[in-house]
Amino acid sequence: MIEQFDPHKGKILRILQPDGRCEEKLKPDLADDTVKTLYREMVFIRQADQRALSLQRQGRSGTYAPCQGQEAAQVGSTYALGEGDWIFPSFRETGACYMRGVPLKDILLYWMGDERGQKVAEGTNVFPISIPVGSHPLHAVGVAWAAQLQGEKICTVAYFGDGATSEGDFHEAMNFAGVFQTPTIFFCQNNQYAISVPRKIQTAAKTLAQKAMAYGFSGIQVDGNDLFAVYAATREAREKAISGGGPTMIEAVTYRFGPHTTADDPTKYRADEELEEWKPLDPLLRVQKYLEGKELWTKDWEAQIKEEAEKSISEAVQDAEGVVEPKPEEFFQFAFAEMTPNLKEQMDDFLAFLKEKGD
Amino acid sequence: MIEQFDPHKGKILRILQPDGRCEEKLKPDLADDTVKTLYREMVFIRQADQRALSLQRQGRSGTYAPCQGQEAAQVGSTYALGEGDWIFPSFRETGACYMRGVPLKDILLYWMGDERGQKVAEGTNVFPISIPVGSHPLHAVGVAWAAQLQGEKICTVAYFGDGATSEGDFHEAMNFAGVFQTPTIFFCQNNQYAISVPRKIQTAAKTLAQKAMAYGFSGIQVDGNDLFAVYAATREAREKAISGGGPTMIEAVTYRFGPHTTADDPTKYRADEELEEWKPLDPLLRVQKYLEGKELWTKDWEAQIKEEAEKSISEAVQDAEGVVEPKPEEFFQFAFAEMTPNLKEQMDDFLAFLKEKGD
Amino acid sequence: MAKRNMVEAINSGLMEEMERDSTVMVLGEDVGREGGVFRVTDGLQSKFGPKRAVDTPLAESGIVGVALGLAVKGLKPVAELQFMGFLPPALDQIICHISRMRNRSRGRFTCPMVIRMPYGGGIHAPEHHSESTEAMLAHIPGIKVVIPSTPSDAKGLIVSAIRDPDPVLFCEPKRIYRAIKEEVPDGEYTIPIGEARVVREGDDVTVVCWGAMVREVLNAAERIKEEGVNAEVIDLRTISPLDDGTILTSVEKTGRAVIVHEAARTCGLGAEIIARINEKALLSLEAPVERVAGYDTVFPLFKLEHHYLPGPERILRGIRKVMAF
Amino acid sequence: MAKRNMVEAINSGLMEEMERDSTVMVLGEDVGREGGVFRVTDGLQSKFGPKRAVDTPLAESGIVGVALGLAVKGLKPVAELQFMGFLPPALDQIICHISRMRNRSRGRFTCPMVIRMPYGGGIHAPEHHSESTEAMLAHIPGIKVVIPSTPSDAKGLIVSAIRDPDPVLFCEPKRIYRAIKEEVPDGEYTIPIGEARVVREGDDVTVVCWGAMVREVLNAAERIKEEGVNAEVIDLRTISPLDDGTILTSVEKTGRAVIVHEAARTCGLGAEIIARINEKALLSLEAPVERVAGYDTVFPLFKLEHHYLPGPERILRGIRKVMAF
Ligand SMILES: Cc1ncc(C[n+]2csc(CCOP(=O)(O)OP(=O)(O)O)c2C)c(N)n1
Ligand SMILES: Cc1ncc(C[n+]2csc(CCOP(=O)(O)OP(=O)(O)O)c2C)c(N)n1
Ligand SMILES: [Mg+2]
Ligand SMILES: [Mg+2]
Repeated sequence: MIEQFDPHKGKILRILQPDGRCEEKLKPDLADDTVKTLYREMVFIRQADQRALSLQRQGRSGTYAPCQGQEAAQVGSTYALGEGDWIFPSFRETGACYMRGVPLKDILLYWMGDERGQKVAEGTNVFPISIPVGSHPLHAVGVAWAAQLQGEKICTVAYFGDGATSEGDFHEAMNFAGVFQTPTIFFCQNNQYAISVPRKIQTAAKTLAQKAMAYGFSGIQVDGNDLFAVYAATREAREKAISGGGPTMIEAVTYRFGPHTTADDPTKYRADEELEEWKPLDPLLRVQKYLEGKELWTKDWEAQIKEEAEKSISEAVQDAEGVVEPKPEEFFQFAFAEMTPNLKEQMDDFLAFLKEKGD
Repeated sequence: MIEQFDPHKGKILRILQPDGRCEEKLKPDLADDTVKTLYREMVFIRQADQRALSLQRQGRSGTYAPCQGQEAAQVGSTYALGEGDWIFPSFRETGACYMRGVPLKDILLYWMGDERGQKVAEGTNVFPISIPVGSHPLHAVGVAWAAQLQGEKICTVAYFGDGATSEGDFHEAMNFAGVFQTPTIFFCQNNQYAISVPRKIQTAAKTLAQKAMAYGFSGIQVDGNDLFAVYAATREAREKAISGGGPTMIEAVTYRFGPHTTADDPTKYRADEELEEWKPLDPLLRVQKYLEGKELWTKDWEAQIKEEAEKSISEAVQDAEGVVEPKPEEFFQFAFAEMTPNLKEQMDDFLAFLKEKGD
Repeated sequence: MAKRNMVEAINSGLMEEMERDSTVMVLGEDVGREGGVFRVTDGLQSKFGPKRAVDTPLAESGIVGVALGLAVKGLKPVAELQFMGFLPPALDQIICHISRMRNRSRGRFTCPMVIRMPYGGGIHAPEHHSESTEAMLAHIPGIKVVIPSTPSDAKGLIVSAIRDPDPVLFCEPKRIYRAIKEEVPDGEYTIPIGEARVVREGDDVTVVCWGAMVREVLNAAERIKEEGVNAEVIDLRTISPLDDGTILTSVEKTGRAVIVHEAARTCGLGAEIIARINEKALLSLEAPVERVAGYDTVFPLFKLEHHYLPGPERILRGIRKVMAF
Repeated sequence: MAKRNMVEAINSGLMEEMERDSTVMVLGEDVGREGGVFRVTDGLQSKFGPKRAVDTPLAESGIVGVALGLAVKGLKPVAELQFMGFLPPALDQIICHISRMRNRSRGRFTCPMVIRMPYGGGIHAPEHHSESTEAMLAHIPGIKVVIPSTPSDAKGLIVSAIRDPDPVLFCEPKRIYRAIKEEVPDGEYTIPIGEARVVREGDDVTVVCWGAMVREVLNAAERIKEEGVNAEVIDLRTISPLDDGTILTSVEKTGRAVIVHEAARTCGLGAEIIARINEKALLSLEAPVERVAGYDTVFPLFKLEHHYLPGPERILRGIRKVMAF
């Protein structure tokens, strides 16, 4: 399929239409129950995302980068992965991290300015959030390369945005992946903006997916608001990766419904009309219509899952806010396996200072 | 023509065959005398290159990076340029720099460990040699962009190798050029090796030229040992550039006949057979046969131009070695337009030290 | 004269220089349409158009690398890096090229340009948004490094930086971007690069600082007065070249010194200042010079950042320590 | 025991660690087939195959960035940067990620890895092949920085670096790669990271140095003896974390100190050493600590490099100066 949809020929993979109709011959085999579950996850993620925003507005959390509008891209891609696979999130991957087993509580804790939110559980193969744009795909390539050398049949997925493709490190990561044929999926969420900078200023290439050709492997452009298309493409890329077929780049064409972060005012750089044009393409709406068409969706069920979501989100918020304050000296403790004498000296002086102050 | 030779379709531009025969319909209009002059320049450059090597062997110069085998690429591309165009050489561009007006004496002076060799004359638009691989195409894009803003109809040419295409800065330069449609030619001499690392380890892409597609502009692969092909492609890329058509990437497929530098031993990483295969493709041989076919070449003439070359090369060597030693404090004098007090203090102490030593 | 905060002051400096000199242009991520994430370049694109206030692709090395070319060809680029935490990708172009063009070409090619970046902690930001790595920059030959601490200085220094014949890195203490409002001269106004300023006179102890720390130090200086200690406060304003003359004159008078910086302690600029004092005023010292600085750790997320950043309490402690010695 | 130069010593350390631990691998430009442009990785590919001695694309950021991933996943990458002059493109990954994984994940993910690079001047090389920017590295929290000055130390330290649980930057003074041959222990041999070595005992003046400067200093120390000055010479071996204990003990004994380094003077490591002496041994000082260092200029091409590099003459002058104070 990936080969059929050559971005150079202007092809883009779309399976689920905005009106809920579905290209049956392309439809991945997802049981109705699975689709319902995934819809439920998307609903949960959207509400969690909303809550994170309001926590910041209430001064209960710091800057937050919302993922509203990108739920299908994040849920569809992560659901296609296997147990041992790794993901490498940037700062807008609340949905992907949650899907891969990071408790919402930890995600919130991190944005509350607490590094402990990034200490994922053993066995949870989610890299800590990487803030420097475009820099972490290299890590995904390194882990994939190691897995390959260790004979593990797993793949790694780097999540990044349209803006990230302009960074030199993106280029080096793609190139290393091609040369060493690492089982890596470069999952680009092209949400049309890098803060205020529109996609067309980011590069003169018609698509981002076609950049893969520069590295000798294939890229595909998918409708990023189409749960089925994202799932299907990622699934195939993963199979290719774990069977020694090397890397793939997936450009999920989507749209950021919210601000870049809580510090951003999108009205400064994009017209409301544009937002209105995208609203009908809402990734949730589409799945809802699909389910409705199959009489698998009812208002009551929607209300019920939303209520359940609210409940567990509230618990997560409580838990995150309930975490005991970090010890002041905590930031000294993870510089090295064993604290250096110089650092120990600084920490002791710091603690002495706190004592004097009477903290 | 550039559009017709799509590297993606495995096309490569070759006009002058190894046996001297010529694709008449593709042949650029170069008067016989011009071809003779260019041949003469190539002969000169090869001999100058040889001399630079032996100067190093005799301990009269430092490390040197020879360009033997790449004469057609450097002569053909520079001859296609106009008066006001700029070139941005890396360390292997003796031929290109010489063609653009840098006296051989200065080139030799530089490799003798003297920065003054890089102080080109006013009006000579040749950037100083850039040693960090892949880093200078950005400068070519910047100068081209400025020229565009200043309304000058000129182009800039960045010279770099196959290895350079792996660096992040190459990517950023190509991308900026595409976005701002700068009149820039990315001239890649793919000489098959980055020191010991063969082209195929550098990237999984079939060609380097196809990398241009990732940035929304075209690239073309040309036989880099074919003076006519290199000239024709560069000429067209230049016309496109100065008429607002934006950047082009040219991959000149060639071969480094000599060592990477005087510090390198190629037998460690490449087989003699390989070198033997390339010898018949020698860029000089080809033009010689072409001229011979037109009865424009004779043994006597060859002997004569070689002798004349030797003569002026010897003069250049004499001049370079005759340059007065730099003043010891010279390296303090070009840090800033006006020396900072701190630096002045350091220089005075340095001079006092020399005095004490009795220098 | 109008009351302006630092953001407005730098903005007016850019505005006036772009009016005065048509070769001046700004480029960077979000500096055009958006006017910069901190609004420092606000209004420049609408006034001078998208060719002189340019939104670029997201690539720091690319931004400063093309700026070098723009400068060599005769334009005056003022490049913005969105945060000093994202300076590292641009370091290669700065270290290997921008700082060296003049020397490499023996004066034939120069690249007068400005690279602006907000820096420092205290704004409750995510990782990489609180760094202070100015000491690394001060170790690079061939560039100048400027750090204003007031709106007026910010305007006077950005204008001087734009007019300087050599590359200037201009670090903006974002924590006080909007904290201080003061009269900022309109029109022609410059502050010479390379000159520190005695912000507060005193004869008991010299406190050297820059950027957002100046305000913290002045606060501490007022409080230590109650203990009968009269502190002289020096705002470096330019950290490279370092105006050690002003520091030494003060230390020779006071005999005691404290250096305050946000950056990690080891190999921070404080070390160089101590080295200069040691070399040129050792005999005037009545106590070891004290460093009140960031720790040798990653800058913590904001639940703990107040512990990392030197504040009045720690500065007071430092002053008391040198006084008690 | 066999007589080895530094290249052979590091090579044997790599060889033995790769034999001992199958997770150890080397990667970089020309490190495989070619065995490194200085032959430090010679023979590794033929012995361990192209999967453990890997030629990579020409991209420094890529090399150390993928190495981070390799390390987190359980391999022990030893990455080579061909020259310290080409470290800058890799600084972003080092500063923003490699030094921070442990802290960022609160210990969940770590990246024990080694980044090797030849550094320093004196080999008549082109631009960017003579740099010494170790002080920048010493300013980065979360990494260790090691610099051997003898073949034996080189072997003992590379082995310790490979076994260290945290990232280690390993700077090799290429000027003396082949200058010194000495008995280097075969088999298991380690030198602890973080411990300086007193190379020569003396009680008149302490001279602190590292890398290729150690040889120059020892030369000067012998010559100054004729003037009745007995110099104690300290080879730091590790510059981060800095073993100030050894320095202070010596300075408390001698009361005088000279620091010698190739790097540019301003904000070089010498400044930090002076700061530590000032903070902890000021009262023992009988003279200002002297810095004999590179100048704040671009490292000159080789017609002038001998003027830039500190040699015995300048070191003698520095020692005489502190003795005469
Ligand atoms: C190297 C680097 N430069 C600048 C920034 C500041 N910044 C944060 S997000 C962002 C835009 C990213 O755009 P994109 O890659 O499209 O991801 P999106 O935010 O749209 O998800 C910028 C410039 C950064 N975090 N890292
Ligand atoms: C950034 C950087 N890394 C490493 C080097 C060391 N080095 C010098 S030339 C070279 C190979 C360059 O290969 P290529 O780009 O193909 O150019 P060629 O030498 O073949 O002309 C390397 C690795 C360098 N000069 N710059
Ligand atoms: Mg985006
Ligand atoms: Mg090559």
